[in-house]
Order: sequence, then structure tokens, then C-alpha cells
Amino acid sequence: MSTLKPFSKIPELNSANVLLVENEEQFQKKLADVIVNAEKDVSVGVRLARRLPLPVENEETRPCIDLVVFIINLSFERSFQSVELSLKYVDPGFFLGKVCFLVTGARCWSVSSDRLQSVRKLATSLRCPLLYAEDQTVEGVNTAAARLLRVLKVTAGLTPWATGLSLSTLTRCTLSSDLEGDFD
Amino acid sequence: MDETTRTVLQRVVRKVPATRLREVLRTWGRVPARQLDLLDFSTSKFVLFEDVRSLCEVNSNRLTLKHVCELEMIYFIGNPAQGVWRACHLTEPDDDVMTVELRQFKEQFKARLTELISNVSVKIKKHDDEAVWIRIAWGDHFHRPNQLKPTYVVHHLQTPYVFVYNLSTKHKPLLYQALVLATRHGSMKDSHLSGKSLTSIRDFLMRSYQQAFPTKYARPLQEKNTAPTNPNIEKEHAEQEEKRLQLACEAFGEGNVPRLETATYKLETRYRGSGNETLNNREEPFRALIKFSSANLLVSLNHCVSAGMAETPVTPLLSSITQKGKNYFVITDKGSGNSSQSMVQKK
Amino acid sequence: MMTLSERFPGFVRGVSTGGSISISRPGRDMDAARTQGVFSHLHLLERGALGLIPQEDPAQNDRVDDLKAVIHTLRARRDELRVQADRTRELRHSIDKGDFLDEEDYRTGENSEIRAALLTAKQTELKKLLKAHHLIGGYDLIETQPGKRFCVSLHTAYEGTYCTTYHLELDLTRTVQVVRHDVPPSMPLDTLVQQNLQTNLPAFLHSLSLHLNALTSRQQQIVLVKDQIKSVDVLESNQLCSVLVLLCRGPKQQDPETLVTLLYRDLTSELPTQVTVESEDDALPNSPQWKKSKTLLLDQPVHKALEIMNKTGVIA
Amino acid sequence: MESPVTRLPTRRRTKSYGRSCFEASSRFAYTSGQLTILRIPTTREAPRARNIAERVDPEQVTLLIKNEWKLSYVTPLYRFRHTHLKKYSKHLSAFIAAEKQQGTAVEVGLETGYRVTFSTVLGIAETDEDAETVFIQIQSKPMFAATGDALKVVWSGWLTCVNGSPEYLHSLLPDFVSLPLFCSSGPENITVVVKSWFEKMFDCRFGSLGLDSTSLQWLCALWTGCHPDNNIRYLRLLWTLPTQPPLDVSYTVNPQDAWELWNSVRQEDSVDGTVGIDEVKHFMAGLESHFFRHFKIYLSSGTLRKVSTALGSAQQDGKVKILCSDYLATVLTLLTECAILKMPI
Repeated sequence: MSTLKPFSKIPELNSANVLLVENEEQFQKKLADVIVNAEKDVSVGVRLARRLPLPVENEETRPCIDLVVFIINLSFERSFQSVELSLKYVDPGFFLGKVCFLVTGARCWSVSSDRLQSVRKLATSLRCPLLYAEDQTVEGVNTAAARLLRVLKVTAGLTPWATGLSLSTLTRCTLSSDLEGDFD
Repeated sequence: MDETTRTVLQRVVRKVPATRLREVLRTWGRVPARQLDLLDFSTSKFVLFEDVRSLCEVNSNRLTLKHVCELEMIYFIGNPAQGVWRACHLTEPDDDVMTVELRQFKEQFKARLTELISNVSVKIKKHDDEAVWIRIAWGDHFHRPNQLKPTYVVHHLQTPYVFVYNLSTKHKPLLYQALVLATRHGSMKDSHLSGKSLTSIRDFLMRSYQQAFPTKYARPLQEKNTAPTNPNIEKEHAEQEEKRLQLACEAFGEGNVPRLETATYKLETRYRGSGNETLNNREEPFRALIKFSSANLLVSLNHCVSAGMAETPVTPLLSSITQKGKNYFVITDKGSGNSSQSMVQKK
Repeated sequence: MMTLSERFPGFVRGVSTGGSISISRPGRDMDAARTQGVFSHLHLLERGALGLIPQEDPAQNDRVDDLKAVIHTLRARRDELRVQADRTRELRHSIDKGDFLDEEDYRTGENSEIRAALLTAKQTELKKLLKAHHLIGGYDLIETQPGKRFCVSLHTAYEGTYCTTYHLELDLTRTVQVVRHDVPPSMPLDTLVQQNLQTNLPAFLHSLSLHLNALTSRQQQIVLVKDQIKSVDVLESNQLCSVLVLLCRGPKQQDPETLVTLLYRDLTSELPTQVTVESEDDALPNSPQWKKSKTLLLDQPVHKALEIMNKTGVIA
Repeated sequence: MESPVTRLPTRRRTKSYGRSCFEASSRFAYTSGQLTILRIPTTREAPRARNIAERVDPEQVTLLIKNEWKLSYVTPLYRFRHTHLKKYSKHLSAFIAAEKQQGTAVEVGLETGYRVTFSTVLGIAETDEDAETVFIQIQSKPMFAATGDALKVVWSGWLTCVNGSPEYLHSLLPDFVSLPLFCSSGPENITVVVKSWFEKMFDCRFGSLGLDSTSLQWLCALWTGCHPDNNIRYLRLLWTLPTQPPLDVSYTVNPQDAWELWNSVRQEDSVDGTVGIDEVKHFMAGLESHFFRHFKIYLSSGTLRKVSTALGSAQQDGKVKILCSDYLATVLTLLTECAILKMPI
């Protein structure tokens, strides 16, 4: 079992790499296609994973990961469970601004409201940003991809005067005061 | 035309969709094609029936029940997916089982069945693809055979398989006995396989569908031919994905698999959940009935495994569907206190 | 250490020119002067003039010694190779016999290189053999679970064309068992399994292969009959193709139709075991040409027999 | 018992209007309409069998437990008066007739006229804050019916509030009555007409109410807990896995075994009549892991679609059937809460 470490590889010039982790492997494919085609100035690499830890065999070929995105589909409980298990294999160094959560299916009318709350609690406890995305429409996918790309460029150090840590501190998920009471 | 003949004819005309009625009547051949062409198939079924009836009476003044039953069979053979078919299995074959041929079988079956029950009408028809179709209308000592709720039986000669449609438990032993004797077998039992599509359960049982076996040569998987992905996108778990797909195909077949709708498991095993001491220590089984259903069960299960909703390797409980050719299982523990399972067939 | 020709620049040349060593001497001296410097050469000449150098040419002496040393090394090398060759022969022999997994050798690591090379050679050879075997219609074996399960592919062919390939997955954990297969269900697989599977796997596979190939042959024959002989109707057949009922017509319009029933009791054969001919005309089946046709049908694949019957005018 | 006629206005007047709806929503900047300031409850009262017939007219009870109801939520009704039900009845029948005349919405067979009856079902409400339940029945007379023929019920529906969150009810402005749960049964086109009448009359909005998996799990556990008092006969859960084509998994558990599992996950310190969400989750995990040991399929990768026992059934798409009146209060409390949570504030 190997943990994913942020500084085990030397970063390449003008390139950024994002790791999309999703148990269902649906949304990540759509996102990846948009992300790689949207960016022209920088070489953006996308790694798709179902869960962590990542296979040791790919260790050599895997570039330096600048951002880890955990995608959670609220319709399925397993989606959340799988992310919870994967988090164990992320080096604490990543949580200094290089992890974010992306939630889909929050708009669905029969979605469990306490599941969304659990996700929010998780993101808050890890001091990570939590993004919402619409996975059913093309527009939703494009928007989500554009947001991730912007975050990625910051975490990869390609945006002047911004760092992943500062961005993440500004945008991290917080709970409203009365809900925070439940959470220690 | 007597009353029963009329009713059966009316039912057939009503049941057959107007678009197909002409074709069915033509195959039947009791009404000249010329006159059929003049019929207006777009009118109401009520008018249509009257037209067909008068045509029949004009052309063959002695149209009997036999002829009308034949018409029903023609339609039914062409459209067998109207209800649940059950598969049965002939066992303990005699030595001369291979020599049974159609004529002999017809005579034997009719003779045996009429010996067992007095009021019964049997019609046997050989269909193109090696199958023998039997239509049985059951009656008893006091009643004439009920032509409106016939049982259909499909048997492939020289094979142990029999497919039954609409058979009541009352008539089951009679049919079984007649079939066993006519096909020169020792006994007959339920295969625990049922489905709406006759062709599917037949193909499934006779294994005439594409099964995946490992070979030395790279298989031309359709999945491999997907559009080339961007070189900047890398799948970390590509290998596992491939492996899961292979295992799923080995367990549930690939490509065009027979269409099964359900699989049912009656679990009578000890509780096996995690972290529950009270129930884990309980001696009695935890009774549950699990039913999987889908428009195409094997495809769904295949997808379930290949998409990672199930762990691999595929559990023997699920792979038994294809391996044993059944979709009803009773699962009990092997002995008491033994954690391994065995499948015990329901008597 | 210098090589032979470096140390004795004249040696190579000397050998190549046979006995002309003395002729080359001045040249050699000049060479020495060039290589060793003028002073040492003068020193050498001086010593010679003073009579301090023995009569025998010291350089020649040196060369003889060196040559002896060379002979020695070469001999040693030869012996070494001889031993190695012997050992290789021995190993090869033992590998051929099959007991190549000598634990003693493994532990000591002796001969490991040769062993590996030999094993690779052996493996390549076996692979080629397997390929050849497969080409002539053998079975493909693939391990699906190491040491536990393997999968056999049985190819069938008819008249030089590959037809269906059948598969069997076998489990070896306790007794040999068929886990799954795609052999047609009417095939008497259970009987074959009972006869041979536990005791003689090759025999089992052989008999199964015979059955399957015979089935393919019968299937293909029916296809060919339907395809090639238009005047004959296939009335009845079954999945196993063990019964074939044909409706034949005479060459003339008014000829009665004949019903020919072929029974294939021997499932490993592509030829029928019994032929019956029925006709409305009772005399016809006993007519000499039909009697002849019966034997023809027993001896020839059915489509060929019918073709001959068609040509000889028995049927249309 | 007081009649609602005298009681309701009094109650409205004594209410504290300390917090307005506006304030409540402004405190919660993060939601997109799904979450509310209301806490999702983590404990509930264990269901106790109560003979509801002692409090509610048995005839009215049979009306509630027979049908399968389609659920909706309703925002608070402006100037709804329990005293004006007769007027509403006339109004709605006229409205339906008008709609039918237009020929757009209502086209149900050959009925000539509709008769609408509004009535109050007393005794369903649990607290003083709950407004009394209102039952609506629409009957029609077939065109060719003889004069003596009874009217046929073509549609029925009701609005209710049981154990509504006091925090929420207090925050309502005066003149608003909250009956957040709307149940309907009958042709969809009549439902649409009735809803539009309500929206016009009382300035409210309807929205369809789905039951999320947590609510279904609550019902599953609560019903199972009733088994010793009231035989549940079976516990059936239906999952759908997102395969192509979708795979339905129905899981029917023997009632005694289900109860024993439930009993084993109950915590010792919670025997004081409450049930915790942790216990419910444990129970579900217990059922799922038994399934997993056999089939190696993760049920959690699909969605829980339906829960049913002999006491009732509930579906993800908001269809509910209550078959045993003894636990009416428990089920309606849960559904009221779902309705309030789903409502945009």
C-alpha cells in the first residue's frame, strides 16, 4: 500500500496534472475530455482513478500530481464510502491546498439530504474546498471542468501571485454555526 | 361450425394483431389467398371475426375444432413470448433413446396420455427448427377438454429438454409420465429455469450462445475498439478494468446472450454480516429471499461486475446461473457450523 | 597484462612467415630502438660488443617460453571446455529424461547458466512442438488459475476448413472436474467424463474430439445436402444430427417419392450405421439400384452419395 | 376536545412571531434550497401501537389507510380557514366544472358533474401547533347512471401536519396555516386541477415530495421494530443498481429474523423509547453485509427504491401506502418532516 505523495516527483515545466478519483467512473471521463481539450497554453495531464491507493505498477510513469479531486455522486451511498476509504492513502501534504471535493447529483429531488451534510462535514474537517457540479448537461460538465482547470493552474504554480494553499484557505468548505455544533 | 370451434376461432382472431393476421391465415391455408387479399384488416376485430368466420364456412363446410386449433398453434409457434415458460429435464435415458423419431413419438405420446386421462385433446406439430410442439387441452371425466386454456409443450427430440407453458400442478404428473414413456426416459424433473422468452431459455439451456473462454490469442473485444482517447488522459486502473470485463464475460457470456428476466435465491444460510456477534452466533438460518430482475439479466449482471459494483471473482452463486442453467436456487449451509456453502436443489 | 602480440611484436609475424625469424632480426632491433629509445639500444650494443650477452639469442628464448605458456593456457582451456561439454551432455540427458529439477544442483547454484540456457532451448522447442501440434488439430491448453484450473479448446474441421471451436474448463483441485463448457448439451459428455476423465485425460480429450468432429461433419453434410442437391428435402434432423430423414424424388415426374432414413448410432463417425428406404411403391426399395444406393449411403458422406445417385439417375 | 372552529384562531393569535421566514433563510447563506436551518433529526420516538380509533372517527381512518398516496409538499396556505370548508367545496367543484368546460385539463370518462367534499379529520394532529387534517373527496355521477345510483369516488386527497417542527411553525407569519404534507390518489389531471385551485386560492405552491434513502431506512427500521406487537409478515427492500439495463434487487427478509437483527443493533441505553439514526444505519448495514457475503454485490452502489411490510410501503418517488392505522402518527410525523425539509424557505 503506497500513499500518494505530493513531492515525490519533480514537476515539469509548463505542465499540470490532475488526478480525478471517482468510484462510478462516469463523470470523470466527461470531465477529463473537456479539461484536456480546453487548455492550450499549458500541457495538462489527467489521471483517472477509481479509488486510492493507486497501482504500484504505474508509479514510474505517473507524473507529479498537482491536484487531487474526489468526485462524489450523492445518489449512491457507495460513492461517498469509497472516497472516505481512499482518503487514507493521501499524504497529509496534499491537504495543504491540493485536494478538493466535487459533488454531483445534489439537485436530484430524491437525494438524501443527510448525505450531502456528511460530505460537507468531511470537506470541512479536511479544510478543503467543496464544489458542486451538474453532471447531466454538457454545460454543467464544461463549467465544472473550467473551475477545476482554474484551481489546477493555481495549485501547479502556473498562476502568478497565487498558491494552492491560499486559494484553498479562502474557498474551503465551512458549516453554518448551528450545524457545526454537531460536529467536533 | 360448432360453438367451441367458434369461440376458439374468435379468440385467435382477437389475440392476433391485425397486422399479422393475414400472414397467419395464409400459413394456415384454409382460406384461399385471393379471398384473404379482399379482407379489410383495418376494421374492428368484431367485424373481422365475422368476415373470417363466413370465409371459413364458405370454403370448407366442415371446419372442425382441429383446424382452428391448428390456426392457434401456427400463431403461437410464431409468437411464443406471451407468458412464462418453464424448463424441464428428462433423466435416466434408456439405451434406445437416440432412436426415438417423430412418428413414433407422436403415436406413443398420444396413446400414453389418453390412457392416463380420458378427456384430453392433443395436437402435435413439427416446427422447422427440430422442435416438436404439443398443444394439450385438458378435460376430465365430466368435462370436455377446455380449448381456451391449453398447455403448450415444446420438446426437441433426442435431447433431454422439455419446455412447458401454462401447466397446472394437477396435470403435471400426467404430462410428465406420458413424456417420460414416449421419449424412453426414466423420469422427468423441473430444471428451475423459467423465462418469458422460449428461444432465450432454450438457447440458454442448450448453451447455444457465445460463452467467453480464455484463449491464447488476443480477443477482438468490442470494448477495445473504442475511439482513441487523448494521450493526456491516463487510466490508473485500466488493467483491473480489463480483468473485470474478462471475468464478467466468462461468468455471464458476452455479446448477444439469451434474455432471462429473473433469478431467485432462497437463502437459508446462517447470518454472515460483519460485526454482529448476537446474530453470528445464532444457530438458525437467516431466512431471506433475493430476487434479481432486469430486462436482460445476464447483461445487467455482466455490467454490474465489469463496472465494479460487484467484487471479483464472481461469486459461485451468480456464476451458477449460466453454469447450471438455472434461475431458481435454494441455498443452505453445508452441514452445521461449516462456513462453506453448497447449493441444494429444491425437491 | 599485455596480449601476446603486444608483448612479442615479432611473434605474430614470425609465425606467419615460418622459419624466417633470423631474417627479421635487424628489423626487430630497429623496432626495439624505436620503441625503447636510443640509449637503451646503445646499451644493448655495447654489452654485445663486450661479449656480455650469451650466444643464444635471448629474444628467441623468451619467445619459446612464452609459446609454451600459451600452449599451457590453451590446453587448460581445452580441458575446461571438454568438462563443460561433458557436463552439458549429461544435463541435457537428464533434462530429456525429465528429472531436471535436481534440488542439489539448485541449492549449490552449480551449472545454473547452462541449465537456464538449456531450459530455454527446451521450452522453445516444446512451444514449437505445441504450435505444430495445434496446427495439425491438437488442443489448446491455458491455465486460468495457476495449478487449479485450465481451459481446453477443441477445434473441429471439415474438409480442410475450421468449423466451430469448443471449450472446456477443468478443475484439478481434488478430482478432475468439468467446471463449464460449451459442448452441445445433447452430446453424451457425462458418459465420456465417467469413462476417462479421472484416469486418462488425453484419452478423454481424444474421444471428445472425435465426437465433436463427427458432429461437425454431420452438420456440414446436412448443410451441403441442402445447398447442393435441390431435389432432396431434409424432413427431419436433430441437434446431434443422429437422425436424418430425406425425401427423395425420382428423375421422372410420375416416379413415386422415397423416404430415406439415416441413423447414426456411432456418434464418433460421420457415416450412418443404418439406412432404411420407404416408398409408396413397395417394390422400389428392393430394386437393385436402390440396394446399391443403400450401400453407397453407408459408405459415403451423404451429400456425396446423393450426388452419385443423382448422376446415376436414381434420384432427380 | 375543542373543535377546530373555536380553537384555531386562538392558537394563531397566541403564537410568537419572533422570527420571520425571511430571517430564517438569510441565516443560511450556503444552501441551494435543499438544506434548511432545520436539523435533520438523529433520533425519533420508537413507534408505539395506538388504537387510533379512540381518537379519530374509524370511518375516516379507513379512508386514509386504503389507498396508495402520492406525496407532495405544500407551502403554508394564506388565509385558509377550517371554518370555511363548505364554501371551499362549492368553490372547487365550480372550478373543476369550469376547467372541464375549457376542455383542457379534465377529461375523465363520461361523468356529468363532480361533487367535492372538504372535511376535517379530527384527532390526527399530535400537538397543539399542528393544524387539523383536511380531507377532500371528489365524487362523480356517471352519465348513464340511474337516479338511485350511488356517487362514485373518483379522487381523494388530504393535507396534514403531524408533529410539525415547532421552530418552523413558530416562524410563520400570521394568517398562514401550514399543512405541509399533501397526499393524493386518483387521476393525475384532477390532482393538477386541485393543486392549481389551491395555489390560486391560498397563494401556496406544491412540489413533488420524494423520499430519500434515509427516510426509507427510518421507515424500514421503525416498521421492523413493531414486529413483536404487530406481525409485519415480511420486510421487503428494493434496490435498483445503475447497470445497463437497470438491475432490480428485491430483498425479502423473514419478519422474525429481521426483528432479531434489529433487536441486536439496538443500543442498551436507548430503551427509553427513542431510536437513533446510528441504530438505523447499523441495521441497514447488517442487512447489506449479509447480502454482500453471498453475492459480492455492493447494494450501496445503487439506490434504495422501496420499503414494504404488511404495515405499509413507501417508495423513493413519493408513493406511500399505510396499511395499519396503529402507527399512523409515526409515519405521518416522518412524512411531515420530509415535507418541511424539502420545502424551499
